[in-house]
Amino acid sequence: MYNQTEILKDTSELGADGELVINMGPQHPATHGVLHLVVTLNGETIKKIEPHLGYIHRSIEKMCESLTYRQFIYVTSRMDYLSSHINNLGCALLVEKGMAIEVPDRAKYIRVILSELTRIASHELWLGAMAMDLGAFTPFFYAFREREMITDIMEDTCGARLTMNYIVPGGLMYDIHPDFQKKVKAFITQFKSKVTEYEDLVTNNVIFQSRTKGVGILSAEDAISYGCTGPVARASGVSCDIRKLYPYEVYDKVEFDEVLETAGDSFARYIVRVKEMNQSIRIIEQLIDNIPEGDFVGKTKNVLKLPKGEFYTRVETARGEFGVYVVSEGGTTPHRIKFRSPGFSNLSALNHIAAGSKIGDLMASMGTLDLVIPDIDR
Amino acid sequence: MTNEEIKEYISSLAPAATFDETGEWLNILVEPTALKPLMADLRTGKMQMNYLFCLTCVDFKTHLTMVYHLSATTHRQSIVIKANLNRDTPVIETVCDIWRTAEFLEREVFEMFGVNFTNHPDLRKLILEEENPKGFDEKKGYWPLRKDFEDPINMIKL
Amino acid sequence: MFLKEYIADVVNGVSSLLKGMRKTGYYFVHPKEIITEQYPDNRATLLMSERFKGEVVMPHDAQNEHACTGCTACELACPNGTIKVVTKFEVSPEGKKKKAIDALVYRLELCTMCNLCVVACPSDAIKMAPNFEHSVFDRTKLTKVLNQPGSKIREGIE
Amino acid sequence: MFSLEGITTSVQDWLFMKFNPTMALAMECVIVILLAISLFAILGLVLVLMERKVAAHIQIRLGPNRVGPGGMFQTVADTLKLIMKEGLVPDMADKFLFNLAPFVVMMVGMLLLAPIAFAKNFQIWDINIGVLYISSVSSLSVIGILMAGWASNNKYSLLGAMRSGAQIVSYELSAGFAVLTIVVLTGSLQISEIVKAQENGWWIFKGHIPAIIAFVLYIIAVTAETNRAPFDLAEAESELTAGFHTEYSGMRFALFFLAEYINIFIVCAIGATLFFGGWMPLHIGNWAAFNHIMDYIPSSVWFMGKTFFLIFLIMWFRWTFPRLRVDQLLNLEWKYLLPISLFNLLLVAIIAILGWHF
Repeated sequence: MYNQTEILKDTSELGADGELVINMGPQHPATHGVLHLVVTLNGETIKKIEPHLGYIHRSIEKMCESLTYRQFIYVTSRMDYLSSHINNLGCALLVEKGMAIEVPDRAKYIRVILSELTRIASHELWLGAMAMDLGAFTPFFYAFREREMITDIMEDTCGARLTMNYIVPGGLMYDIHPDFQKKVKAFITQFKSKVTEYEDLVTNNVIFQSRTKGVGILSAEDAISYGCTGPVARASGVSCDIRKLYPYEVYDKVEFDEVLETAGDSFARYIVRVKEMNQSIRIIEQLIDNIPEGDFVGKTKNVLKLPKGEFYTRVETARGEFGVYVVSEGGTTPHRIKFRSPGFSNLSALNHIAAGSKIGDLMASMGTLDLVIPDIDR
Repeated sequence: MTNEEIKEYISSLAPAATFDETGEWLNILVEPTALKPLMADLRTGKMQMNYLFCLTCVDFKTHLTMVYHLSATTHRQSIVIKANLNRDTPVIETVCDIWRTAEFLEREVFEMFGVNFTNHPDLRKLILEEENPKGFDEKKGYWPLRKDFEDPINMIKL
Repeated sequence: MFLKEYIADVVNGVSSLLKGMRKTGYYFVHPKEIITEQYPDNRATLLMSERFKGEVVMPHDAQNEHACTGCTACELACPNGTIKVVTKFEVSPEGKKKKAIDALVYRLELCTMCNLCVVACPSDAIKMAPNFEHSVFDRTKLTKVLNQPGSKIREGIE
Repeated sequence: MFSLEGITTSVQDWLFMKFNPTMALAMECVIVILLAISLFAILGLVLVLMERKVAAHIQIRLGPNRVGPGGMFQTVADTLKLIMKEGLVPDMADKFLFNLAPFVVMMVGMLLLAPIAFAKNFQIWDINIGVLYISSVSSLSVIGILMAGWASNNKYSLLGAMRSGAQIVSYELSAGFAVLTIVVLTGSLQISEIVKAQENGWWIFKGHIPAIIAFVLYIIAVTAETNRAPFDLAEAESELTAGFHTEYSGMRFALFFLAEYINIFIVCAIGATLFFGGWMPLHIGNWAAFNHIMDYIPSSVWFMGKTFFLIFLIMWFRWTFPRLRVDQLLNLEWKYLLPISLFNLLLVAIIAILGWHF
């Protein structure tokens, strides 16, 4: 028969006060990837969360040190794969800034439209996955239906659905697909007619609201101190939209609102993202009919050499502020490159916002932080 | 605040600081020992630099340089603080009690560059395995992002 | 007062749930909205975008001629070492020596479909093909020679 | 007219003619057991397929469509796979309890089958305390779940089992009260009596608003009791991976899976019996012609139709709503369902005493 004490010893490999230590991940349905959280529980209540990273660490920063300024852009698609286009844009902007490359207006417009489409696609996926974390499976499929239209547009124009690599320093790799405008407009109509579905199924649902309201509260001071950016910080009332603060490309020419909420809980983060999708639609609507004619790529030298010095650019990805810091020694490859990924900083706030709540709340908090693991590990 | 005013203000706090205005932002190079008090004052004093948006380290082969990008959500001015460290025994005081985000970023720098942060509450490896790979030269240290790092198995030279 | 709030709570909660059920119920009784793609069955009608980056190919014309001069621009542009250009010297009937490719080795298993080689190519000799069914049982089959056997460079391309 | 009653009567007559009474009774038992097991197997296959199809159509998908016409044999293929799979037992698990748990859960389902009236005069055991029997036996399933959670020696399983314990014990109450409203209206605990009382109209129509409230409460409570979404906290795959059956694989997992669907069937069958008149056809007042046509539909079809309608309702819930949190789950029971059901019971008692129902 069995040995009673042996069983007891094993299920209680824990500290004082009957704490239970469980390993959430690296294979866990709610961590969306290979995030490993060591969660210390007291009954159902979380006492401490300790993230263990690195399961998908590819040392992209080291890799980039041996790639030229044309080549390193494609690697950044593999970090935050949901906003890969915006990552690419950040890197291209850095090279353009460092070498003072003139980018044609047409390329700028298209870059912004694609960035906003990427943002919507990312938020759509997040919405579905977040609802699934909370136990509602169906919104996932509805969200993916709309996302599919965006990935189709991306496929037509960029040639890939996720890791587009459509941007080169100085502009775009090739011109947009002839059907681009038509398809984007079709998407906008479809999106606008389906947005009410998310409201019925998710936003107004009493169970969803009770699961997210007042859960995982992050105050504005803490959000700044933890370096949170993007929807996470904006839900706490911190104005941090790079598109507004430090406009790049044509963001200074378009009208849109920075969505700010003050509650700082999971529901506020949810609302910020949903409203941001509408703002993105607004930006696209303003630009889609006004893409100027002209070149899609500016004149660049064949071999790009960044002057000696340090360069930093930031762009607003779907998750927040993505910064690229390059130390150049004047050669064709960067001496040191550092990616300030939004997910990394957002993750560091997880212990703060989820400690003291229930396991179910951890899913809501983690879901609304919108963690993309390759972005965190890099 | 103009750059001149910032320079003046920082010079009053850290007299040994040198300035560099060639880049986008004002770069301030300070002694590692003078870093912590300066940072504390930048956060709480007149500058109110409450947002540390990038913390990293650069290996210049002769020395390591800690780079802190600071900004403020009130007046949106960014400055860069740097501190040169000895490559053999890099030690600097932590800033994670000033900005909470520094805790993870410093852990990352610790495992990638081997910089020791004194007074850090939990200085462990964050991304890599706890144990260094077998057969690795322990004397040189296992700091992957340093320039002289060699990994015969996983690094492919093209 | 409390009772009123209590009842309002219950009524609002139930009505929000019913709204959601109406939406899912709508889709349940409208099979036309189904978006499933039955992949292996719809292969004949499946339309891939002509720009889809599936693999690198080298188009040959009817005379079995390609446009590759063997300049190795693609090899230099590739970030992963996917392409290897093996060149040879062809002697033309007039006795002039001319550089030409012996083999353009393309390793699909290393390729990230970044399109940089296609952009770099000065004579448009390679392009991306919208083929995505790459699975094979043997990894060596993923290493391909792109120029067809016996092919030669098209006249007039330098 | 097709009737199951005729078949059972003739089989019984034949048995008693051929054998002595004890032998005949034993053989009847064997037949009933075989029928029950085969019913379980068929129900499992049908309900799993139904769940997948309902989910797929709600989620604008096609669902299983490869094995057999329209994917009809998908569950058969799945079952074959599960049978052939190795049933792993975790190293430090309590092997005896670990193996016992799925059978305990299954057994509860089998016991609950006894008093259900599948058709007119087609009932295994018309016990005179039928409803009481059902409410007492159905709470036993928590033992199997706790057993599984504890014996797995897995923290996720343990958490899931503990949640399930708290959940089933509390929702038992409002389910009981919802059932009691019908008992008050009927004045009997016997299932056949309850069905007979609905000859001239189902309780959900006859019992005014209190009966409708009781029905809603019943559906919510049994959804929780069978650990179905939005109350599937015991499994909660995004939180506890798979809850109490995290460590189960192969046939033991299949038994848990089957038990879940059997339990749904049974609670829906009871719901159909109590609120929708069981096998009683739809009769409307004095529309004699209409009632006569309705009588032509076999009673078993009526029963199954109603049951499957309720099953569909529960599946519809699952694929629409997010999951509740564990404290909200208990709040819902103790702050909303229980007070409402107590008040409702009072209302029904008044109605029954004053004879206001039809």
